[in-house]
Amino acid sequence: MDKIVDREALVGELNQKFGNCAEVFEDNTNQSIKVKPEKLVEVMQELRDNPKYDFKVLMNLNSVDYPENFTVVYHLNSLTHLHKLTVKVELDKVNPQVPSITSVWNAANVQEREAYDLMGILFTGHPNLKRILLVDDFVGHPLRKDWKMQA
Amino acid sequence: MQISNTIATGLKDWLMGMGFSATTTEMIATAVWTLAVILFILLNLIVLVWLERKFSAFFQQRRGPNRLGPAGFLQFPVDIVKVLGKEDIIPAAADKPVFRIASITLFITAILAWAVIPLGEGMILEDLNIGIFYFIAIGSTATISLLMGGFASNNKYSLLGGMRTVAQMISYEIPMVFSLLGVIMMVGSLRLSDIVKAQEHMWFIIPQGIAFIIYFIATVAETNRGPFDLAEGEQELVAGYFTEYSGIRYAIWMIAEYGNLVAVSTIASIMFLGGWNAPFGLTFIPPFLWLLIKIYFMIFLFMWVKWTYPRIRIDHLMHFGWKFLIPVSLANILVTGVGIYIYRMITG
Amino acid sequence: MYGQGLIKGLSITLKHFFERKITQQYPEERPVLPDRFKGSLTLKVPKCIACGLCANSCPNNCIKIESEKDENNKKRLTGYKVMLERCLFCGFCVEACPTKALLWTKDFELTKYFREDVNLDLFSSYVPSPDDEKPAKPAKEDEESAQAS
Amino acid sequence: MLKTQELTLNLGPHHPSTHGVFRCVLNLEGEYITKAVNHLGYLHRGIEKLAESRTYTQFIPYNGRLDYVAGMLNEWAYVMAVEKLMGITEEIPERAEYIRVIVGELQRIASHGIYFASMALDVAGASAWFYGFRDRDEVLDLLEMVSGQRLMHNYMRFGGVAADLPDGFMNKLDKLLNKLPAAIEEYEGILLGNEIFRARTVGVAPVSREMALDYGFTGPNLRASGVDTDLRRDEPYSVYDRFKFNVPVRQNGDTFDRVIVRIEEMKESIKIIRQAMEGIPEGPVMAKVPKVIKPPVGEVYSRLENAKGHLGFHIVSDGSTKPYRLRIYSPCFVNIGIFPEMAKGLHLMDAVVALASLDIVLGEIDR
Repeated sequence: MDKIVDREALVGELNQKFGNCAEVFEDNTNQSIKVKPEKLVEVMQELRDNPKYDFKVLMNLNSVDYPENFTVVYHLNSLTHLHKLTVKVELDKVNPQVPSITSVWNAANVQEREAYDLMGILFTGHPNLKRILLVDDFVGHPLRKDWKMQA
Repeated sequence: MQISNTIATGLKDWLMGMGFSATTTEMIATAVWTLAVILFILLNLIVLVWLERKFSAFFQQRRGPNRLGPAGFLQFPVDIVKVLGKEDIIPAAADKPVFRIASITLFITAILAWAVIPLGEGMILEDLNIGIFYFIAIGSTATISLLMGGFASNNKYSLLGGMRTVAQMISYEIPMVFSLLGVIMMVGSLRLSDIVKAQEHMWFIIPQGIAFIIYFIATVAETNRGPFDLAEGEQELVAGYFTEYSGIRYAIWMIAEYGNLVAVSTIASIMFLGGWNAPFGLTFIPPFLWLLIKIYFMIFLFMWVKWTYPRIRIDHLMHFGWKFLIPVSLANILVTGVGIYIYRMITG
Repeated sequence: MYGQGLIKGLSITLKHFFERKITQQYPEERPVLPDRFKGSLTLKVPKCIACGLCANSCPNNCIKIESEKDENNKKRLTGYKVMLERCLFCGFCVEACPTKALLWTKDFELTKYFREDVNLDLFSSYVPSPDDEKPAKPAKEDEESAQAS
Repeated sequence: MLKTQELTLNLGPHHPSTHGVFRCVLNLEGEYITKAVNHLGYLHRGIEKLAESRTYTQFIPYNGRLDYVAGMLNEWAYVMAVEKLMGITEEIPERAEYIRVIVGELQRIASHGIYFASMALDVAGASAWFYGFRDRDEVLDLLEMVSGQRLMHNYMRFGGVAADLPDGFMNKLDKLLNKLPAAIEEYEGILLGNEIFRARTVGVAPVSREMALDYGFTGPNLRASGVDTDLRRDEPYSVYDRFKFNVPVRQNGDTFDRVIVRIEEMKESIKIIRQAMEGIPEGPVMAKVPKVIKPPVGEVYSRLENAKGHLGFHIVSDGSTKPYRLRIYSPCFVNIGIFPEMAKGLHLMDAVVALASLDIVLGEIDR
């Protein structure tokens, strides 16, 4: 079973350092925290560089179209402590914008482009935010729930 | 030798008897010889295309073509029909005249080289006293054909392939010539029939073994065969200088390449493997066949190396050519010269 | 020593040069297929109870079943079409079949000249064979009504 | 006036050595690359969107279409994710787990075999290419015996596998395992020990440890860069904690190391299969799972050590029979993100080999 980080302590430290920015997010995995989009880059930088957490690996970057909001999900992994953390950022349904974390992990570059392409989430500060899988003049973002499939 | 000479003299006598003048007779005889040589090259090609497929298949545990004719030998005429039936596409932006003649010029050089190559005693179109020199001179003009093909296609891959060819062929020309120089020094003649005569008792591969290896490596590069097939470089350059060629023009490239392969194999057999001299007194096999066996042994070596090794990188190729092969071939010339000097001192 | 690897490579290729070749001469030599091979599909029509589980299990909806109720209020098959051009060959339909009526065949040469020919009509192409349990011939009026619909 | 000009070269989408439909726009200075830009998506089929309109079971065959040279491992990764979501990981019969390990490691050997073969082809070693495919085909024969197909197996099921191993499988497997070490030795003889190949690969396109982690490398590529990590050992899933095997790690992270790590992994896979053959118990191969798969509301992120890296599935369930959102973290897609950085300053010939050494499969990149 996955090693769990002490989320309460983690959130406490993050809030102390960056001002009220994170909270524990309750779901079935028991390893999620929620971070405000404004502070995301600082939090990620801290999670990566602080040897206490040492999340050197960005495992996965996902975006989900929930009925009430868009959620960008970051799965982090530590090679030394072998623990995992899920960072979630909830975004506005109308104008989903989140700061890019390409400066923290270069691995986020292609995954953010994919999330922009298929889900239509704008990653501000991304060096090259263009469509990656679909053609450049494609209209719409297919993974959104309101996008209708055409056979 | 005797047979061919008999045929040649017989033909001349017959023509004289018909009442032609001496000049006309000579001209007709030459034309017949030229045709015979071209026929010989084309026959070789048929075998070579088949052999390359068969050998590459055997090296890879496959069977190769085996559907048409005995062991798939009739695959070749079918391929010719296919190639002739293909559309001849010339890219719109290509330099059309150059594009058209590029493959033909290579073919012509491949044929011209055969003027001085003997296929047996007296079986030669023109026994020039500078035979080997002529062969090298003609062979080095192949470079320009490949560059023409690469440049005229107006394709980036072709251009890169053409430029690689020039660098490679000019670099490897030098060790090739130097490696032949050792043999020439020992014989003291550039005439190919003299060189063969000098090998009646000992093949030059024994005193000139290093030269043979250098010649082999350099000619692999000269004929653009693996592992030195950078000009084609199908993994990065698609097909190099003939990427844009199709149909019969493509076939001419291939024919010319195989023609060159046969030519350099023949030269190797003549210079190092004793030409048409039979080894171990096995004279019941006619000399012409002996030469053919040696040529095909060389071709087997070429194919064996091609289907075993990965391709070398261009900078390594240049380093190898300039920093290794040329010094070694120069040293070989030095050693040969000293050896000849000492030999003469002993024998007086 | 430099050059050892080069000689080793040459010896390996030379060894294979004289070895027995491994290519299978396909049209003459038929491949030996395992029992589970997924080739084409076949339907034992008398066994089929037209339950529709195969059609439901198909990820790509490529099975079309037509059925009707007979006098005993039992379902009877009147048409079975597989759009093989869409088929994933996943085998869920064969697994789902409760009566083992739908089966894989070892026929893998599915190339056809025309696109329409790719699709299978398993109902009308059914040939009764002696090892089937007594084939119940569909009544005449059934066929007519099927054609009408 | 002479002036030099950079050449823009379109490598792909149909190019012999892009391993599929992948386009890379290169700026060339002579034959040295100054800039490279990836263009993906020529094989995009929208599999993530398709998943939302298929039931959980119906989506299994689509996984074979992702990384089509390692279909069994893809299916396993997906099935494992859903099992975790449903909470039935503990109920899977042991025999099923052992079978999964056997076919999964066989698939890994096949995938690395094709990697060696395509690598050989990209340095123009045509014979080595055929030897690689020869042995891969024999592995596929076994997988065909098990699942009925050579590439798109559809063999894994939630709670087990579709069917037990067929009769005679173990004999054939034993024969193959006896043959494989000699085959791997042959690979080393014809290509890996070859001086030309070493000159082409040693020190070419090195990826440092930091760079590899930054760009999200996983699997063999990461291990070639000196990071000692393997999910099978560090976070053992299935029954991997019962097997003894080494994790090959190389330090330089160059093209040669990326090849060697995979060749070593093939040897380790043979070891694992041997141990699994000895330890496989008798018993059922399917757990009792409901006919209609309805995982509870929630989400799961599960990873599996695929032949190319960590294959992750992030599945969000809303309690219905279809996934609400299914995200495939594909290792190739992330690995190829480093290529523009890697290709800078490389010779065109080396760039082709470096691209092959990343082990990309376009089916998984474009999904």
